[in-house]
Amino acid sequence: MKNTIITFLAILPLLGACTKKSNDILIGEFGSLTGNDATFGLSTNKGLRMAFDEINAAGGINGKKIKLITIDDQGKSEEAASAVTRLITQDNVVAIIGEVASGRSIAAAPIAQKHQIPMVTHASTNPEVTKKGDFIFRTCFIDPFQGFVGAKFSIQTLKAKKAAILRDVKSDYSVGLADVFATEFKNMGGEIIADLSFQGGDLDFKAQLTQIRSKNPDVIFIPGYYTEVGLMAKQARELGIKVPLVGGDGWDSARLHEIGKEAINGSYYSNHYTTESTDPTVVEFIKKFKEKFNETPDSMAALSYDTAKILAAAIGRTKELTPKNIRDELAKTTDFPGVTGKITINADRNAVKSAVIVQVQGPERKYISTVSP
Amino acid sequence: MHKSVKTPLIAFAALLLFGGLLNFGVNAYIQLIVLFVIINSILAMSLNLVNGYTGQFSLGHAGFMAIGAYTSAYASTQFSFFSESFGFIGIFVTTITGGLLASAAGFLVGLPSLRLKGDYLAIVTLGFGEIIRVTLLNMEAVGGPRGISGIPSFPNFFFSFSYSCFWALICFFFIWRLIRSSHGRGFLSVREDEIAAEAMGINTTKTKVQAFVLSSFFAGVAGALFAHVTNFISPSSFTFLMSVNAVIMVVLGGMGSLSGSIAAAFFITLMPEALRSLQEITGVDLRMVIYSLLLILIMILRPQGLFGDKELPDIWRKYVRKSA
Amino acid sequence: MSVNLLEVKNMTMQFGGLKAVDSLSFSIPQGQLSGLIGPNGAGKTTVFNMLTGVYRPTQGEILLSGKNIVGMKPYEINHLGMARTFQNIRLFKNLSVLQNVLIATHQHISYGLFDTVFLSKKFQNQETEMHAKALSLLKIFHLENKAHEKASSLPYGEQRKLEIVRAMATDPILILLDEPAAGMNHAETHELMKTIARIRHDFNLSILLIEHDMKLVMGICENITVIDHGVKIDEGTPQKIQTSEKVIQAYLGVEA
Amino acid sequence: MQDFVQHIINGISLGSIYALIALGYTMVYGIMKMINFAHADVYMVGAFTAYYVAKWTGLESSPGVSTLLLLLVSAMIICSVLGLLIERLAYRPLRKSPKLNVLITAIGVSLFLEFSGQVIFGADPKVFPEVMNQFVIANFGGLELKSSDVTVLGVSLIAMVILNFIIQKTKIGRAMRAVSSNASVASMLGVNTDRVISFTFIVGSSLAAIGSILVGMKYPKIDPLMGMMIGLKAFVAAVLGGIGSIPGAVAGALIMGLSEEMVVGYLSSTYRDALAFGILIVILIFKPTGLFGKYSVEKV
Repeated sequence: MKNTIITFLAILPLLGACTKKSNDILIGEFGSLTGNDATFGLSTNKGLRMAFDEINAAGGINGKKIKLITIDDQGKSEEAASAVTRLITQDNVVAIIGEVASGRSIAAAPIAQKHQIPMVTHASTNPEVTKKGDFIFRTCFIDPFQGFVGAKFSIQTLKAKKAAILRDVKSDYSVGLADVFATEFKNMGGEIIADLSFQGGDLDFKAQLTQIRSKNPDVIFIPGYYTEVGLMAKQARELGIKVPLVGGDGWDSARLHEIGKEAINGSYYSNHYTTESTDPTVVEFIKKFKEKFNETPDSMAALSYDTAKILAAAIGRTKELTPKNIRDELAKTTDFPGVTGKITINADRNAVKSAVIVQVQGPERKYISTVSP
Repeated sequence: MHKSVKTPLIAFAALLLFGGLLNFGVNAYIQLIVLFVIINSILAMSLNLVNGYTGQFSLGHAGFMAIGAYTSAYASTQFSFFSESFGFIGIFVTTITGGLLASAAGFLVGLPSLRLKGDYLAIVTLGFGEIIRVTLLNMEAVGGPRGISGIPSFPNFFFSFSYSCFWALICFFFIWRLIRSSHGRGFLSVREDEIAAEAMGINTTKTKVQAFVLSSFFAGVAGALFAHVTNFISPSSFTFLMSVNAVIMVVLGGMGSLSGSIAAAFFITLMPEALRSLQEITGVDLRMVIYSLLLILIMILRPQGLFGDKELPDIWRKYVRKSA
Repeated sequence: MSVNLLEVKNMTMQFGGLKAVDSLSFSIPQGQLSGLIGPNGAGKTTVFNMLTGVYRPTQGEILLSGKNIVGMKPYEINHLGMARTFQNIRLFKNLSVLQNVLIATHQHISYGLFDTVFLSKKFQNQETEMHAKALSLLKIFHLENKAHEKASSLPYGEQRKLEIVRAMATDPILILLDEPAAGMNHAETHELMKTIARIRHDFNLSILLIEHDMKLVMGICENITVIDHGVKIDEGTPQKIQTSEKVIQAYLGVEA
Repeated sequence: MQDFVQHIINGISLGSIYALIALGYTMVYGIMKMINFAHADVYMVGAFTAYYVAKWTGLESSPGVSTLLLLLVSAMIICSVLGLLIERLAYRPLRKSPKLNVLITAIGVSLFLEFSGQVIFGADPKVFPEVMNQFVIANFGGLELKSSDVTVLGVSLIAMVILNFIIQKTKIGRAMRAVSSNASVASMLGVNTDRVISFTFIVGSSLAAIGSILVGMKYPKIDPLMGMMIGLKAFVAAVLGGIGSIPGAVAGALIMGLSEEMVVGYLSSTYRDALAFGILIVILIFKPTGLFGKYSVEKV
């Protein structure tokens, strides 16, 4: 018995490698379905599934169905690298979508580039990502823009002079955004009076907030994820800090308010789209998403949904289905009417699109303004 | 030819042949997994020196690997000499430098091990690993949380394979011969009974620090290889879980068995990949659930690890004798 | 320079409030076979632990060949020529009998890591030498046929013998034996005592022997120190000790 | 000055959370000499138990003492059962194995709970229900003392006192001490070792359950990996105080909480975790068995 189990354990790894041929169009997705960043990977996956289901239900692309192959990278860079290698060489996908985190996109991009397979990231805002090669695209705005939006909004709308920054040192997204914000805010005549850090996954931020409180800022810029921001808002209010909190698209989730409760009300963040939009594309998307998953889509879902549609459109335009042709067609994307705005891919293979500022008001997000590049 | 290099060279030649087959026979994904197996083997063998042969309890191996990886990646990306003409000399120099810096860190971590034992030592090494990671996280020069990207890769798979095998063989033969020498028996005596070892004239302090330094060197080398294979490293690649993974490989393979370490490296690297196919059937990702369950089962069913403290030839001999 | 090989002066060991050994002085001349006896818990093993550097005495001096060894590490003391066995056997259990002995010879090798890795001439010669020496020592106690067995698989009596072999392999000038005959039957003990007397002669050793059982020691020791509760109560030839009132009292006092 | 007092309050409140979890580590270590890595994940299961019980009973939005009690009891029961199962299925077969094996098994159990949690509960964070209304206990010059801060500290201290009482004064406590100092002798003397160890796991897991609810009230975000970081910190705190010592765990945890707070408040927010470990290393180097750890002379 014991030996049987041990033998079984020993041969288990060998069962691995087997490739299948299929008539479908294979598209790969790599994302953090488990691990600390799982929430973003899961949203992304929902958006993609919804988009491809819609396309397949409508008959696919030129008669061919799309098959999405999803690989979990557990939120680890090295797993992302091997996931992409696997998608390309083992599963033979024609295009890849991913990742949310810039770090993992940067780890994966050179591999896609090397194998000449187009890779589209829907939410990696770090500028480095698309510099990895001409097969790498992005459908969201980049950190310098978002940081600029945050700084401009703080100075012009909130009339802030002194800002404190609370950055997540574990996240390259957060660090990049914080750096841009600091530079832009100073350029616009403001002053950064505190620049403190935390680590994603922390629960207690009172030490940082106490320090910030003593410096009396007009605004606190927190380029973090909603998972921490909710708690942070609570603790800030408990410490008697009343100034507005400002953040980026990492805040966007229904949970933000559920965790932060009334403490987060009145805070602002820049986002890819607003649920208040009357644009039929958006209204339709939100309605269908709620039907399918019983929750309000966050911006990850919206972005991945758009990305899937853009990719599908590019594939539809190809005469012959090769990765090279898909790449060429992707590059030609102009004024694509997405949920997150009209999307045009520029020469740097980045999306040119505007950002919106929204204010948290309970479960609602009140639209404040749109900032165009 | 001197016999000291004969066996390693034969082994190397055999591996090269195998590498040649892999080069054309399988796709890049399998090739990448093969490279990870080799790197993990170096990691496991080197940790075996501390945990298996010297009986110390280190939980900070990822830290040493990180130092090796960062050093070599930094050298490869920052100094044009390495990146432009990434010739063999350049690769070699960066790898060695990575290993040396890692062993310097190993020296620092080895020092507290003089006073601490068991769980306390484990926790302190864990702490050192975390300190290294947090420090890297905050060093702008090496990219902070962004890590280092665009690390030049080796020219091709065959080169990566041969070069990794080259180091794996060095690591293997180094430890193999060390353990069969008087120096190595000193290591073993520390594991068996420190007080008796001291009484028999073994400088246990020196021995322990030596074990840490040598082990970290190879961990650093493994890190350097890792950096150039993945072309991207960041502090989150070297978490506590990676150290745990290294310890798991050592215990799974058998404390004090080099061939066991290699077998365990195969198993631990391949299993999660193999289980990926399962995901298509079940729909949910049960890989890590199964992985952890297997780990518990193996510890209960075979607490001494796959090979115990025996090496493959011993087991082979025993098996042949039994069946004859 | 003192003629005594080992000279202990006012050695004291205090654990918290308890004085395990109190101002103990004694000496061992070159070549003598001495005994250290006392009832259970008298502090004999503590004396050994201080002599070999496991514990650092709270007070006092220990001179080995005229050199104060207090504060030295056990391995340094061993390198100066003092070796020991352990009362509750501390062999390297999972290693072979031969490896146990080889480890003790480690201090005599001069080859380095480089020689090891490249299997240099120096390495090979010294390894051959070490093996030969280890085997010849094992022969004295008839253990040579078990050289490749696991130390823990030996019967109890042989484990004690292996401890002695291992201690001898460090090339000591003084060897401390902690109850070497414990757990042996009468015939075995008798044989062991004969062997001890022989190696002392053949290897020109001085020996200090702890024995709980007085009768055993009387047979071979030339000089005996008796301690009780950490204090020396008498010292002298076996004849003298056998008739000493204080010694008899100490033993009766405890055992009665 | 106001900031300094605030930092002290913050530090103690953070430390008392570590303390609750550290007590569980130290209990099990004291009796079995093993690091129960899965403890932090039992804590996670406690939080999710409370979450689901509140959801199913519809008590999510009716905070009050009865809700708190219901959640506490259900979490304690589930966690105790889980703790018992872990001990029975994973640790008991290994009781005579080398330490490293037990440690790896514990890590295995921990990973198993974390990853099963991600499959069963989903990997994205959930919002912990509001169990009790928070109120301000005292307010002096802008410094507010919140009920949640005091509750956690109070519960940790009470748990410490009760545990100490159980161990020092009761029959099962005597048996525990016997098992702790020598399990085989204890069982020869008629102590039912299995029962003592089971009891230890029940107590440890219940502590984890209490901790999870108190922490959930304070930081209402729970996810399957929530135990990882806090567990590591709490464990470090237990080692710092001398693992196996109950007052040591609380002292270590408070030191840990305070030093983290002070490091962020006055030195550098970026090196918070590194410095926490730095302090640990320095203390262990000077006092190798931790602050309250018993130093045992190895018998030669």
